[in-house]
Amino acid sequence: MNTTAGLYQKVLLEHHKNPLGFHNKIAITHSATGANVVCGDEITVEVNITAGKVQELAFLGDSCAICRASASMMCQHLLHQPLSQIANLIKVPMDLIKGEYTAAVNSAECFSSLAVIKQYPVRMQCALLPWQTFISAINNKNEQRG
Amino acid sequence: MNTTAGLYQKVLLEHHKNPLGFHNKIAITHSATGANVVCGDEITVEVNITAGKVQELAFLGDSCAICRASASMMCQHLLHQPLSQIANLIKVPMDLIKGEYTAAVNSAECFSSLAVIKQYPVRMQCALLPWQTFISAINNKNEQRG
Amino acid sequence: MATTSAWKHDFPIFSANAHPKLCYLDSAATCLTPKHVADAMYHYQCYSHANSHKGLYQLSANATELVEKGRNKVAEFLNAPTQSELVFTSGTTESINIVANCFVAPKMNRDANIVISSAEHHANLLPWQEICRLHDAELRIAPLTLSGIIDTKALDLLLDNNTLIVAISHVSNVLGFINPVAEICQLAHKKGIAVLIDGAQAVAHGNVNIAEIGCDFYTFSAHKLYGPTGCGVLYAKGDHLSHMPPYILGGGIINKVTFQEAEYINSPLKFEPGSHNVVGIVGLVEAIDYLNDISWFDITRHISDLSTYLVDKLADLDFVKPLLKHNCNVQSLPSLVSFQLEGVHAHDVASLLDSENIAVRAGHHCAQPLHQMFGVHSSIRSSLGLYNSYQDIDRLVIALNNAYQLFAIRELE
Amino acid sequence: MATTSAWKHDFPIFSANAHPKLCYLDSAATCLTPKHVADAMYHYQCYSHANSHKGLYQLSANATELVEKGRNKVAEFLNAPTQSELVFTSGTTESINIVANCFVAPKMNRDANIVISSAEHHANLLPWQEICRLHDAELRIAPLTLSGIIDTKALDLLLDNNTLIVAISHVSNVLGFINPVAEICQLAHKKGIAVLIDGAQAVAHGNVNIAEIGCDFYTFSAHKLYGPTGCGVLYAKGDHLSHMPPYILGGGIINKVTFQEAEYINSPLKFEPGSHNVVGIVGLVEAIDYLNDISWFDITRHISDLSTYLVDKLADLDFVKPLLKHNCNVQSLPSLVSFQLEGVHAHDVASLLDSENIAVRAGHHCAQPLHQMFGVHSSIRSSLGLYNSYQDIDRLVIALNNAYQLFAIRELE
Ligand SMILES: Cc1ncc(COP(=O)(O)O)c(C=O)c1O
Ligand SMILES: Cc1ncc(COP(=O)(O)O)c(C=O)c1O
Repeated sequence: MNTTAGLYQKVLLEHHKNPLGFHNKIAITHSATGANVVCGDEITVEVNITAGKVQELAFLGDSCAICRASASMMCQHLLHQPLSQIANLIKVPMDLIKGEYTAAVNSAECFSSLAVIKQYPVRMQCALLPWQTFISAINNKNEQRG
Repeated sequence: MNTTAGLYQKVLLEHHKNPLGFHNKIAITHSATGANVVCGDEITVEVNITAGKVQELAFLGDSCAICRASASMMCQHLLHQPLSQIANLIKVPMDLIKGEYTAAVNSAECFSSLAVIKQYPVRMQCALLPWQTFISAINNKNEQRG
Repeated sequence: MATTSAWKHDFPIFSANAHPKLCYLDSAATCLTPKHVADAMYHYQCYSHANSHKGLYQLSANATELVEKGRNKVAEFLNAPTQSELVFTSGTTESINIVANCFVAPKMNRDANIVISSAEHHANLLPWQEICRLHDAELRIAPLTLSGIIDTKALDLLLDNNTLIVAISHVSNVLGFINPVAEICQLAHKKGIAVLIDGAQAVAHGNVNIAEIGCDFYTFSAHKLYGPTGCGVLYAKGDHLSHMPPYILGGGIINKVTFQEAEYINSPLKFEPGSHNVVGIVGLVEAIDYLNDISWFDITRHISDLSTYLVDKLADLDFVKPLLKHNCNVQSLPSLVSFQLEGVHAHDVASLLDSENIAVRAGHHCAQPLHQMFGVHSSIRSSLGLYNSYQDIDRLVIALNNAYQLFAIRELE
Repeated sequence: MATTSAWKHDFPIFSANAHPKLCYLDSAATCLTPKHVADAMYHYQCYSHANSHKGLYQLSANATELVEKGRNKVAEFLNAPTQSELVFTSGTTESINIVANCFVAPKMNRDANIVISSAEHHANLLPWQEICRLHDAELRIAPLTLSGIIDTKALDLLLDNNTLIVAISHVSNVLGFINPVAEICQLAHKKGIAVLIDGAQAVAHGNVNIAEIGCDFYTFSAHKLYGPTGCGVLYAKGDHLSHMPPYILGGGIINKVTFQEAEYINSPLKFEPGSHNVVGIVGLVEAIDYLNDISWFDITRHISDLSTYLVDKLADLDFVKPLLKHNCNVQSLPSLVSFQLEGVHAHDVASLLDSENIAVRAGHHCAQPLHQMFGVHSSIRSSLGLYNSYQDIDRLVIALNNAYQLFAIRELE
C-alpha cells in the first residue's frame, strides 16, 4: 500500500507529525473553540493580534490528522499577516478544501495537499474547522481581548 | 361472467334480496348493535326471548349483502330455538365462516354458501357480524329487557 | 383513442406472469410501482446499502450523498424556495404530526384555534383534534363550496388573531378537486397565520409549485408518487424548523449530550432520528426521475383525458350517485371520483368488481366526518394512474352495471 | 480455518462487479443485505404492491395478509408469549419513543424516576431524558460492572416506588456484551416496575427469547437483522398497548371519528397509522426466514469463533486500547469491540482503513455520555456479521498496524 497517496499526502502527514503552532504559549488577544460533531474533533485557536497584524498564532485540542495538519498550515500561512489581508488569505485554502477554487492551481501550490480533500466530502469539515475557528477567534474581540 | 359463482352464491343472493327478519316489527326483549370498522357495516339485531325460547328475531341497518344474507340465514336458523341450544346452534355457521369447521360438511349443508366466505378473509367479518351481534343482544338482558 | 396506456408496460405487475388482467383504479390509495423504481431500490439494497450520515468510509459517505442529493431533487421537484428546508419522514402522516406537535403545540392555549376543512383525511384531522383536546382549544372546520372545493370566503371568516395554523389538503382524497391553496395562503398570511398543505393527493397530478403556493409547510408520501412506502417528505419554509423542537428522539440529532441534557442540531436532520430509510429515499428519487422523463405535460394530459371520460361515463349511469356532482364551474378535473350505487352497498360493489379484476376502494377512505356530512357511511372511489386507459373505464362501467343488476334492492321505508 | 465465510456469496455487494474487496466490519450500524431479502422486496414491489388493511380487493387483501403473517413470524422469531402484541414501526428509535410517550409519560410526575444504564444508545436515552425534563422528574443511570455489563446490584438500589420504567439495552452498541436482562426483569417486576429492552444489537446474535426474558417491551430494527431500513418492531406484553393512547395519529387507527372526537381502535394497528411499509415488512420476514434456514446454531457459532479471534488479535497489538478490557469472567463474547489506537485519532484510523477497503465505525457511536465516562471523545468500533471471516480480521490487524505507523504522535503534556 502506498500510504502517502490518497487523502494523507506527504506534506499533510509532515504537518500532522510536526505541527506548527501546536500548544505554543502565546500572549492571547483573541481565541475561539470549534468542534466537529461527526467525528468529535475539537480545536482551540489562539491568536495575538497587535498593531493590526497577526503577531502570533497557536492551536490546541484533540483533533484528527487532517484538522491538525490544516491548522498547522494555517499557522504557517497567517503568521505576521496584516488583518486587512486576512479575508483574502483565508479564501484560497478554504476554497481549495471545498473544491471551489477555480483559478490556476499553481498559485496555491503550498496547499496542494489540502486540494485532495475535496474528494473526501466526509473529511472536508475536518480541514475547514481550524480556519472557521480562526474566523470566530478574530471576531471574538469583545469577549476575549485581554 | 358467472355472477353467481365465487363469493356471491345463489343462496346467498336470495337471502340478500329477500331477507328474512329484515325490518320486522317485533316485541323486543333483547337487542344490540354491531359495526364493522373496515367497511362501515352497521347492524342492529332485535330478539324476543320468552319462555326460554327465541320467539322472534329481526334485524335492521345499512349493511352489505354478505352481512345481510348472513343475518337472514341467522333469523331462519335460530327462530323458535330454545336458549339452551343457542350456543351449539351458533357454533356451526360461525365455524364455517371462519373456516374452522372440521366435521363432515353435509351436516351443515344449509349453510354451504357461508362456507365459501372463508376464502375471502376481508369479508369474513361481514358474515360474522350478525352472529356476534346476536350474542351481544342476548347478553344485553339487563339493559334491554323491556 | 388508444386503448392501453403508453406507460403500462413500465409496470411489471401487468406482465403475463403476474396480473395481466388487473384494472387498477385505486392509485389514490397507493400507486403501483414502475420497474425503474423497483430496480433502483434493488440495486441500492444489493450493492450500496450502508448506514448514512454516521460512517466515515466510502460506502457510508455514498449513502449520505444519496440522501442529501435526494433532498435537493425533492426540493427541485416541488420548486421549493431556496432557504427552505426538507425533511425525510416515514410518510405524510408523520410529516403532519411533526408540524402539529412541534410547530403548533408549543404555542397552544385555551384561546387558540386551528382551522382545517371538512374534507380532510384523518391524517390531517386527528393530530389537530388531539392538540385542541389537550389544550381545550377550538378546531374550526371550513366548509366546502357546492363544487367540492374549500370555500375560501367562509374559511377567511374563521381566521382570527388566535388562529395558529390553517391545515388543508391540496386535493381531497375523496373529492379529487384542486383547492385554491395559493389564495388561502394569501388570506392566512395577511393575518399572520401559517398554512400547512397536505399534498398527498396532489403530487402525482401536476406540477406542485411551492414557491407559487407560498405555504409554510407541505407534506406528501413517496408511495402516492409511484415511489415506495415508508418514505415521505415535510417541506418547511425559511427557518421554521430551527424554531421547532425535535419530535421523535434518537441518534444523529444532537450536537452534544450528557446524561443531564442534550443540545440538538439545527438542520433538517433534527427531524430524522436514527437510521435513514435510504432505500425508500432512493425509490422516491427514482420515481421523480421517471416522471420527469415522461414529462409532466404528458402526465397531466393523460390523466385529465381519462378523468373527463370517467366523469362522463359515470354521468351516463343513472344508478350512480356521485358524492358530489361534477360542476362545470370548477376549473380542474378530478383525478378521482367517489360515488355510490343506488341501493347497493359499496362493499359489495368492490367485491364484485374484484371478482372481475377491477380494484377500487370502498369505505370512508379515512374521511369519516366528510361522509357523515354527505349522510352516507361509505362510497366507492375510482382513482386514476399512469397505467390506466379508456379501456379500464369501460370495464368499470360494465362491472358497475353488473353489480347494480345483481345487488340492487329497494330499501324498505 | 476457513478464510471466507460460507454465506459471503449470499451478499451481492461482494460480487466482482461491486465491492469484491470490501471488508465490512460495521454490521452493528447496519447489516449488509442478502440477495434473498433484496429479491423478496423486489418481487413484492414489482408484482404485489398495494395498500394493506384498507382495500377489499384481492391485491390489497394479500398485502394485509403479508403484514399480519409477518406479525406472527416476528412473534415466533422472538418467542413472544401468546397474548402479547407486536407493532410494526419505522425502527427501534420510533419503538422506544412510543413507549416513552404513550406508556410512561401519562404516568409522569415530579416524584417519578426512570432508570436506564450508562451504556445506552441515544435512542434509549434522549426520549427518557426529555420526558424527565418536561416533568421535572429524575433520570437515574445504572452503572456498569468492570466487565462492561449492567451492574444489577447497583441497578436494584436505584429502583423504588416511584420508578416508572427500567429501559436498558440487551447488548450495548459500544461494548457488545449481553446484559443480564432476565435477572433485571425479575428485580424490577418484584417491585412492580415495567422493563423495556432495546434489542437493536441483540437480534442478530443469537436466539432472543422474550418468554424467558420476561420483559414488558422489546424493540429492534429490521436493518440490524439483515433486513431493510424503515422497518422496526415494538413488542408489548399482555394488554399494555390497550392502556396506551396512540402516538402518531392518522388513518386506520379509529373506530369512529367526528370533527369533535375520535374513538381509537384497540389493537396493535392503533400504533400503525397511515400506509404500512409493507415492502419493509416483507424484507424483515425474508431476513428472518433466511437466518432460520442457516440455523441460529451455526450463526452464533460463526460469530463467536470470529469474535474470539478478533479479541485475541487485538490483544496482541499493544497500541490498541480497548474501551473496556475483555474480561474472562463474562460468559458471553462480544459481537463487537470498541477501542482506540494510542496517539491516533479514531477519525484517521477509519479513513486510512477505508483506503484499504475496510469499513469500521469511528466516533461516539451515538453513545456520547458513555464515551465521556471513559474520558474519550471517540473510539473505533469493529463489529461482525455473517459475511466476515478470519481473513477480514487479519486485514484489520495489518491496517491498524499501518495506521499506527503512519499517524502515531507523542501527545504533548
Ligand atoms: C443499541 C441501539 N439502540 C437503538 C438503535 C437505533 O436504531 P435505529 O436507528 O434503527 O432506530 C441502535 C442503532 O443505531 C442501537 O445500536
Ligand atoms: C389527502 C391524504 N392525506 C394523508 C394521507 C396519508 O398518507 P400516508 O398513509 O402515506 O401517511 C393520504 C393517503 O392515504 C391522503 O390521501
